[in-house]
Amino acid sequence: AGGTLELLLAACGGNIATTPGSSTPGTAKIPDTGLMVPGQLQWGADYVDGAPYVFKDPTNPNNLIGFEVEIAAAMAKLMSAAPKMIETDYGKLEPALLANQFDFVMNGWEVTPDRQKTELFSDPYYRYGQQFVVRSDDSRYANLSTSSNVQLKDFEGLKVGTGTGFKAADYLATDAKVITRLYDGNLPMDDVKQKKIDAMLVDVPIAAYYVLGAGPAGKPDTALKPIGKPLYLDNYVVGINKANPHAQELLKEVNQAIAELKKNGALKKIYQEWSMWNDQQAEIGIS
Amino acid sequence: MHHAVPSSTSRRRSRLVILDYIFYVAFALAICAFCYYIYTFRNTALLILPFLLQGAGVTIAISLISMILATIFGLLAALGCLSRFKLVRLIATLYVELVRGTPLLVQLSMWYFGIGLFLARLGFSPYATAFQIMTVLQNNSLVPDMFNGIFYGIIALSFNYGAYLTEIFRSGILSVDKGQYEAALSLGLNEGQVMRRIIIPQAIRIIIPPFTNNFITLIQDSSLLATLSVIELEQQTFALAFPLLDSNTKLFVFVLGALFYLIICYPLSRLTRYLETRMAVAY
Amino acid sequence: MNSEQDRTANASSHPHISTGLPQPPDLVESEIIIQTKGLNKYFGDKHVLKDINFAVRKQEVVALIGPSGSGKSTLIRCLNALEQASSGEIYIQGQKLDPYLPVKQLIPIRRELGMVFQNFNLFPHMTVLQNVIEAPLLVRKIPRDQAVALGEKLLAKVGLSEKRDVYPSRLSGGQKQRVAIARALAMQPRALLFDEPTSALDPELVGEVLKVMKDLAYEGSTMVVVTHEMQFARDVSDRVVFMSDGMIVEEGDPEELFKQPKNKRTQLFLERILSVLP
Amino acid sequence: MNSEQDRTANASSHPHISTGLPQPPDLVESEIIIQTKGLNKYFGDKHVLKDINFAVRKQEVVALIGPSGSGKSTLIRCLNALEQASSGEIYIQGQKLDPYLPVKQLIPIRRELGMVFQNFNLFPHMTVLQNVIEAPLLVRKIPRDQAVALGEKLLAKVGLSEKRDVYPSRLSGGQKQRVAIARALAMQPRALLFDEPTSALDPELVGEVLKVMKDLAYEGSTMVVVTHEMQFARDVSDRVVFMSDGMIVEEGDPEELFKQPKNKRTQLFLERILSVLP
Amino acid sequence: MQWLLEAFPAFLVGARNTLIYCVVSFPIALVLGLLLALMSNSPFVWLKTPARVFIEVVRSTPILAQMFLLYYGVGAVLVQFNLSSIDNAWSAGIATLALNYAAYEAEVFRAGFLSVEKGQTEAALSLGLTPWQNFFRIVLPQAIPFMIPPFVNDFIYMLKDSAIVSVIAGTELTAVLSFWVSRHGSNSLPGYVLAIALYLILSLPTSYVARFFEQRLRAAL
Ligand SMILES: Nc1ncnc2c1ncn2[C@@H]1O[C@H](COP(=O)(O)OP(=O)(O)OP(=O)(O)O)[C@@H](O)[C@H]1O
Ligand SMILES: Nc1ncnc2c1ncn2[C@@H]1O[C@H](COP(=O)(O)OP(=O)(O)OP(=O)(O)O)[C@@H](O)[C@H]1O
Ligand SMILES: [Mg+2]
Ligand SMILES: [Mg+2]
Repeated sequence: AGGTLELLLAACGGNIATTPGSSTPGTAKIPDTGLMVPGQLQWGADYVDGAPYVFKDPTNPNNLIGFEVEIAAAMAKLMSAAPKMIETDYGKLEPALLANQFDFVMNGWEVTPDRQKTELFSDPYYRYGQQFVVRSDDSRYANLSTSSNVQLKDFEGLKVGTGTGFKAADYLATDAKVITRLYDGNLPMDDVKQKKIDAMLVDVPIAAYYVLGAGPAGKPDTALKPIGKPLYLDNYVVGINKANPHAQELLKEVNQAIAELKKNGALKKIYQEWSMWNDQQAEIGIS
Repeated sequence: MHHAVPSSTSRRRSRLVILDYIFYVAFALAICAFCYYIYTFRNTALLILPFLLQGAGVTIAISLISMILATIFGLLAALGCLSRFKLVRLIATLYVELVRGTPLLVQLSMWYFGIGLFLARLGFSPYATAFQIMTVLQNNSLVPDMFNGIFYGIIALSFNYGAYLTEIFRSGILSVDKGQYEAALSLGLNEGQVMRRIIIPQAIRIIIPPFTNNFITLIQDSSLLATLSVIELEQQTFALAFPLLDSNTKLFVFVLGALFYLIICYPLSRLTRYLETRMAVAY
Repeated sequence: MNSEQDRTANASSHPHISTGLPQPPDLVESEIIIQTKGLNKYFGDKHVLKDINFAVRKQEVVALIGPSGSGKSTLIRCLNALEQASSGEIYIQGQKLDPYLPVKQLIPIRRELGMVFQNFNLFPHMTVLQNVIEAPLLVRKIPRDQAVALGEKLLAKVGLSEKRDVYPSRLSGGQKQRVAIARALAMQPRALLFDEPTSALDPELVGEVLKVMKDLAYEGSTMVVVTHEMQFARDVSDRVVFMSDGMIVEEGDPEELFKQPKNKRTQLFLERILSVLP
Repeated sequence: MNSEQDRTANASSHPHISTGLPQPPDLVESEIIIQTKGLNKYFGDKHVLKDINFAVRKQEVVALIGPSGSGKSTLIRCLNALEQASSGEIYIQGQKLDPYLPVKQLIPIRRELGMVFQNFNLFPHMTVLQNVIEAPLLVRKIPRDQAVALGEKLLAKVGLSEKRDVYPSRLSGGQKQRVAIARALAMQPRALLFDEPTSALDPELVGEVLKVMKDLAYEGSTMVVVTHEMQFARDVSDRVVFMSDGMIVEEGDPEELFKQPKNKRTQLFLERILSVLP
Repeated sequence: MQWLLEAFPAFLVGARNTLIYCVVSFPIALVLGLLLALMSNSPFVWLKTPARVFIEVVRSTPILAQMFLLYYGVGAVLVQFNLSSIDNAWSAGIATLALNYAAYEAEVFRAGFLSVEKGQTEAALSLGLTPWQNFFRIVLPQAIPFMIPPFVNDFIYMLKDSAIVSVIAGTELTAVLSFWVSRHGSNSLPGYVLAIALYLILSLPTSYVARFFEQRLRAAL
């Protein structure tokens, strides 16, 4: 599949603004034979509601930024390829991947039993958890902080919001006594602030961006505060289409790149920059 | 409903006319307040304006092309519905009923992931084809990454709206007095001439208002192309708004996006009114 | 100017409708233009035309009268293939009008007869002149300038020259009907069929249309007129045909039929319609 | 049955329309029911009614004739406040009809006059009986059983008893117009206004409506009739008013006016309309 | 396929919620639409212009933006008065749907009234009926059969449009669908089929009943 496309793109590659990655001396060069278009690392993600993974820079909307943008750039550099984000609606990432519209998905992707049937997964590049966020002036949580012990059952009988399709939605569904609100697109920070719900449960990077002010225009949101340690730890991985003829090679190369980034401290730097660095990363070998 | 409120008296009117002036003042104040609202966010507005304009451009282009194609689909299917041949009628009716009965979102997926993938397997890729053509013309950078989504999105939109337009065209054609057919036939015009010269020109007058209504809903429905990863005005607005931390600024971006839709759609409803009155000249 | 005269000469030398000097009606030839044989028409179960045998000779004016629902309209609509007869035969100028012919082949037969409808059926989106020249342009395919000249001549004939660029909605009923007559004449048909041409008109406006029809009759046009204007039927027609309940009940010379109707139903009908007050 | 009779007695003792024994027209009182003084009406710039002075006495039958566009309809629509007069005064039964009155206060004056429209304007979503009793129920607020009895009586009067539960779409034109008359009578108005009540009817159906109107006239109803039926105007009306170009040009006894019209325009109009053929 | 059984009750709840949104919003939209139609035909500018402005602005902007405005905009004001609890997904969803559709129904009403001949009003007025009696007894009943088909169209549109409340945590059918589809992305087809079937079950009886009433009402005309 896509054979013609490859040839065509290769044939007229001259017109594409490619910036061949200059191989930095000192770092091991990783081959790029698994890529559909040589010299171009195409990854699928959704930037529309993608902060802080991949999104438009609020201070200069011309730029796409986000911690995964930086990871992809670093990986591409190792492979001497140009990174190219292929915008894909989050709900359609899976079919688009299976249709070989890009090399791999990298958009806070997790391993699920369903996905295992059709996808190969890389080594984890981030270990994330779920973070509760409440109003700062909520007297019920006045003496709780990120080091406190907060569990899902603490929110029984209360309203907790998260995004449609988020892993948190599944966890919330496990306790029927918690009243779950699922939001499509716009996350419920305002709803918490406007006292429409009591808390939200989101991935750590999201809480870091919206509450701790990790982004470029970021300043901490004093109206909200995260409470409790991250729960339900899981890994972000890169997803590759099993049916892609180069799947195995690509997997190997991606894993090599991730290992290299873990080793040379590039990942740690990125996570620190985005206020996402925490103790859990040691479990996947970043130190 | 000039019927419902007949001759109001001028004495009562004079009292109520004062309310008219109060209204004018209030209306002017409201517009000033809205302008001031935009002014307070002028920095954000200036920052995101180019992006909203670009999104609006995509929306307009998609809607315009879709509407033209939908008109063609609708006209063909309407003529099919009125055809003398049973098979043609059946196909046209089937098209209308199936397409109207299923959600547009599902149709979009079907075109993009169903038919699109099937054609890709056969070696047809709209993106590659367009890229190739534009390469020959030395400006393939004009072909957007989301070209595949736009291509199948436009097909799905126009196919869907073609079904609605079919019904509008059909009822418009049927609303022309039967006597007009008979008069034209008795003068010796053939069926094609009757349609082209007599029936359709008269049907257009009746068709225009619902046609524009559909155009307006099509413009708003074009945002569903988001599922095909097309970033048009609504998705552009979202992409600009969601990463914002300040809720008021975020709300302002939504308001500005809505204003763009208003700017696109409102002239269309004015145009309808204008055409309606212009066409009424002969009547 | 010269070519203008040429065209006028052409048009009036056309044999179908004599636009030249008036000819006295006694020059009528016996050539048959319309003929039906055993015509039957059903609408569903309803037997609307029952075994109609009917003929119209060249330059003859036939008035078709009868109570409402007796099938008069249906009969003349069958002649023009606007309705398909259920059985029986129709000959127009000797050509058989087979209802199962494809539409294309109906056209040349259809244009032999010009139809004038009760409610005019002018094309509202065209000016008066465009209404008149539309069919000559499309069907007879004559050049536009000739068509315009013809249209102007016909409008002058029905007394509407100054209305040529007006839309039909601006015309009075009588004027509309005269345009409809001009439109039918523009196709130079063998015969004209009128379906109650005055019954949608204000009483005052009836006169102007009847005058035009009377002129046409005097010039020797062949006409079939469904009418409630008994005075017109009596004064102008060569023959009156009385229909009732789908059948031709009585026909004959107008003077005789009006004075001494033989059939009971004819008597009843004439009584009711001639004395409006009970 | 007793109460039924009571109601009938009630109804016939109502002074507005005598439903009792016919009274010969010479018993006419000189009470004035409708009067206009210096009535003017403009549509935009168009001067449609010019200084109309017009009066109708009790039990008088006035025929309003005149060419199309002369303002006859506008005049009787002004009397009913369906159009607002531009200047001048209208008195109905002595009450002044001020066009600037609030709608509420117009209603009692409006119901003094019953209007019968050319195209009937029956309410298509109601049966014949409902059409007749709707206004008595809503406006006069009489109990439903009385209203039904009244409605049935009136339908009997116009000869439509058996159609009481039929929808108007199932009626012929003449029947529709008779229902419209019954509907107007149900409000027991002082006078009836007819706007060309027969001109939308097939010639055969005209008779039945004129018969009902003739009966009403004979019973002493007050009526203003816009009509093109010259025979009716001559036979039934007490006075004929001829309008032309927004003015009352001539009025007088029907026999005289028809035989020897004084005004030139009247002569011309009568010539045209009485001899349909030019 | 397996998960569909597990999800079935949730889909039913979603369908029920969709129905509630529409059954509550649509009558409100009808009443508001009637009001707007009456206002926009008023001779007074202060009644007419607000109605026209409302109709044009609401029709020309996306319903999603209106939803955000009602939910967050109004919510931001209400929170000052500690009233934000009344501005939840239900009330905001119903208000948005009702206001949005009111603009469309207003135009349907206007066309419906125009379709009733002027002579009907004249006949009613000359019989002495008041303008309101004329409106409710004569004009409205005749306009209704004409208006039923567009109303039904709009109701069916609304069944699908109510999906927009999913952006503010409304749990209607589409929200349920996307929740389950996001969990089982690789074999989501049965979910779509089930959702379409439920939408059809909601919409088909509506159009059937409406057609029945339309025919009955038209029978008299
Ligand atoms: N399309 C049709 N379908 C069914 N019945 C029809 C149709 N057209 C006419 N009829 C019936 O055929 C009969 C004859 O109709 P036709 O119009 O020919 O009468 P007519 O003599 O012209 O009457 P009128 O003087 O009222 O015009 C009538 O009973 C009519 O109801
Ligand atoms: N609503 C209106 N606006 C403008 N002009 C009007 C209006 N109604 C009537 N007219 C004009 O007023 C004049 C008088 O009209 P009216 O209907 O009273 O005449 P009429 O005597 O009843 O004619 P007819 O016999 O044709 O019914 C006509 O020239 C007509 O064009
Ligand atoms: Mg007929
Ligand atoms: Mg009139």
